[in-house]
Amino acid sequence: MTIHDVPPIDRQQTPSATTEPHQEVLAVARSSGRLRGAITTGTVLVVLWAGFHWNDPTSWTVGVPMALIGGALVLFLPASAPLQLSPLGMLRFAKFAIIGILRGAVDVSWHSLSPRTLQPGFIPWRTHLPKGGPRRLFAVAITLLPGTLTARIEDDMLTIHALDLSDATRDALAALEAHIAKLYRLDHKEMVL
Amino acid sequence: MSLAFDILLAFGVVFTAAAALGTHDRVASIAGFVVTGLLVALSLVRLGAPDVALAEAAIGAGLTGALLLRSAWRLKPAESRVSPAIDRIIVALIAVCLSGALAWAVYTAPGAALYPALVSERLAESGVTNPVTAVLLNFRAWDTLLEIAVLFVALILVRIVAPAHPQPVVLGELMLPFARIVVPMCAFLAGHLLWQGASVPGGAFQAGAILAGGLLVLMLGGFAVLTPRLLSWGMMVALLGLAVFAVAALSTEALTGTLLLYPDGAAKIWILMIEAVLTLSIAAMLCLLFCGMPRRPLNDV
Amino acid sequence: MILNFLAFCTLVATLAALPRLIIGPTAADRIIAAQLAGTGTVATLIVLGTADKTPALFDAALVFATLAAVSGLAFVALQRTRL
Amino acid sequence: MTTVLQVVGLTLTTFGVSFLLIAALGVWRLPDVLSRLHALTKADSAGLALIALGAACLKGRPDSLLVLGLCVVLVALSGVTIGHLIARAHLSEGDLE
Amino acid sequence: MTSELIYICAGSGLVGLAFYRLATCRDMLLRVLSLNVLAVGIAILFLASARNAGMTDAVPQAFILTGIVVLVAVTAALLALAEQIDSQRDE
Repeated sequence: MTIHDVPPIDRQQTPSATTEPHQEVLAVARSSGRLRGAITTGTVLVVLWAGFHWNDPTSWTVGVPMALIGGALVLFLPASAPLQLSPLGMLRFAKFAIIGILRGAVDVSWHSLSPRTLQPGFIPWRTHLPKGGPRRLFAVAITLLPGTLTARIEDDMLTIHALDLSDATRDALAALEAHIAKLYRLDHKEMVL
Repeated sequence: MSLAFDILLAFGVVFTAAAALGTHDRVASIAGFVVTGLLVALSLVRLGAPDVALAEAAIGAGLTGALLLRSAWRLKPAESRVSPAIDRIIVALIAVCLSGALAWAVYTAPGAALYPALVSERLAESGVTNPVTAVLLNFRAWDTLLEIAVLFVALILVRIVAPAHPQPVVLGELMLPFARIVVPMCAFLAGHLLWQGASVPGGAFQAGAILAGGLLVLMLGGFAVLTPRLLSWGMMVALLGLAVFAVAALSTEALTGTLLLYPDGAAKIWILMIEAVLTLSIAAMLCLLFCGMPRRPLNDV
Repeated sequence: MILNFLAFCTLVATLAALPRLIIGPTAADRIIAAQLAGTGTVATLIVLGTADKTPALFDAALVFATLAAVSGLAFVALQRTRL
Repeated sequence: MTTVLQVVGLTLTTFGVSFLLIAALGVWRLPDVLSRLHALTKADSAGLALIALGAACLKGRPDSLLVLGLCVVLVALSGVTIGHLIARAHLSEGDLE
Repeated sequence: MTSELIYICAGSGLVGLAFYRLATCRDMLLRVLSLNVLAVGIAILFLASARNAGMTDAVPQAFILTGIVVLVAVTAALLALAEQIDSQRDE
């Protein structure tokens, strides 16, 4: 079994020029989104540089061009929607994630020590989280949590590989989804829409 | 305990190298080679050469691996004509003798440490406190200039031969968060290594290699496509390093009467400027060496 | 002393996955082994940096971590170019 | 105070190293590629995170915390992304049991 | 001194391995790989012998550092040439 010759799964969703009347506006919006991403990245890099070289003001002769280059490289990446995170949600999510990662590590260690108890399989999961950031965070967090691993993302269908196919895994997934919804301040009504 | 560490590490280096060279599975050889590079970098740290270790990690384990993977599927495996056993035994004997002689020669060579005294004596006037950077860009800057020229010649050779463009697979949605963090991180680390190369391990070569790694992520993730315009920009940046270094050499000749002897007290500024341009240029060169610069289609000319 | 022993253990963990790299059986297994070795070297550098009281090794660990990500990506992204 | 930090740091590092060892063991013993990926994505990231935390405790200096945090983020992110990509490639071979 | 001896053995082992592989193997990729291993082995030998009383000489370090960068350029050029040879052999 090799992993060559994989058929492409993702279709790039680019708005075509003929069907989209507001192509011009969209293009501007998209480019401004990229600019915002670049500025955010540059700011973060400046903060990081300040953290590394706080005791040496002359270091900014390299630091500022570096932040500009880092921001410029991000211009290649497609923009995503601005984040609307709730600070309290972030703290709660951080606590949840740290506990989850540790539990995941203990869980997989246990399985490595006694692989006979293992019953791996796939779980299809339809997520209500909106496209973009929340859904990607969901996919990443699934992989870090005990016994689950995102194997495929197709629109709102995720295929998850699980070491344990019981209901407990599904409950954990639902709990994680609720946590992420709270983090992004999405209430249930919005998510169904 | 640290002796046991060294023995295990040395064993690991030889073991992974043997694994890389001993198999005909492409992925196994290249993965083995990458791991060898990592372990070699670790042993260079143990040998007290962190500057070299950083370069080996960035280039030997990162970029060479990507380069080999690019070519791995294009080069057909040679016809499996096994050389006769007697030949292999003879070659193995010669190899063992060679290793043994080499180890003996290096171990018993008189340790006439000539350079360290000279370097530390004149370190103060080099403008930097990291001796390796001082050697590279001050005492032996002429060598470094020629080495950049060698890099550029290799680039021109690749441009003439024009291997096909690497075509990464479509990697899906999770590439975006990865690239969004790793690419700026590469730029940050490049700047960090460049700046601190003056006093502690780091410098233009390592920084350039890491920046090239960031560009590689953009290419492999399918975010940046090498258009002819991007290509010509890349070539220009690549040439810029050589040009700025050469101009600096000539202007030091004009200012001080000696090639690459920096004016008094200003050595650090000169070195930092040259290094900054070299970083960008090395990154562009390594990236173009990976991409292979395909010829344009005829109707495009 | 304890830290030296821990550094040794980390190196053992780095090397322990390598037989997977040789026996495979699939390309994915070999990539996993290489990736584990990459993490192991980062961990070894961190432990060594703590034991030797030289924080420069932490910077080296950061470089290794970044580059491990890049080479792992190259392994996955350049798989299909066989044809 | 410093002795407490020393003990905590050593304990955390020991736990982290044992996670790394178990991850290597898991790559040996787990039956198929996708299960082995779990060892890569979880045990390895958590092990490195614990080692980094322990190192920060032993070092007791805030600026090394920044470097170590970045290391952990990068390793965890690359583990997750590469794990996902391998699983994805494996899945599209059509062996959905 | 003993730890240097260990690394000297590792470096010369790498050189021997690479030599053996270069002489017996016809596969282009493996040959390029062997060249890389050879260079790495020489780098280890150089640096192990440059170590003296806990300090490593800066001059060999600088040489090896540029050598590594030139090596990757040479590898790229060799691989480009090898690809060209392979595609011409097909025609």
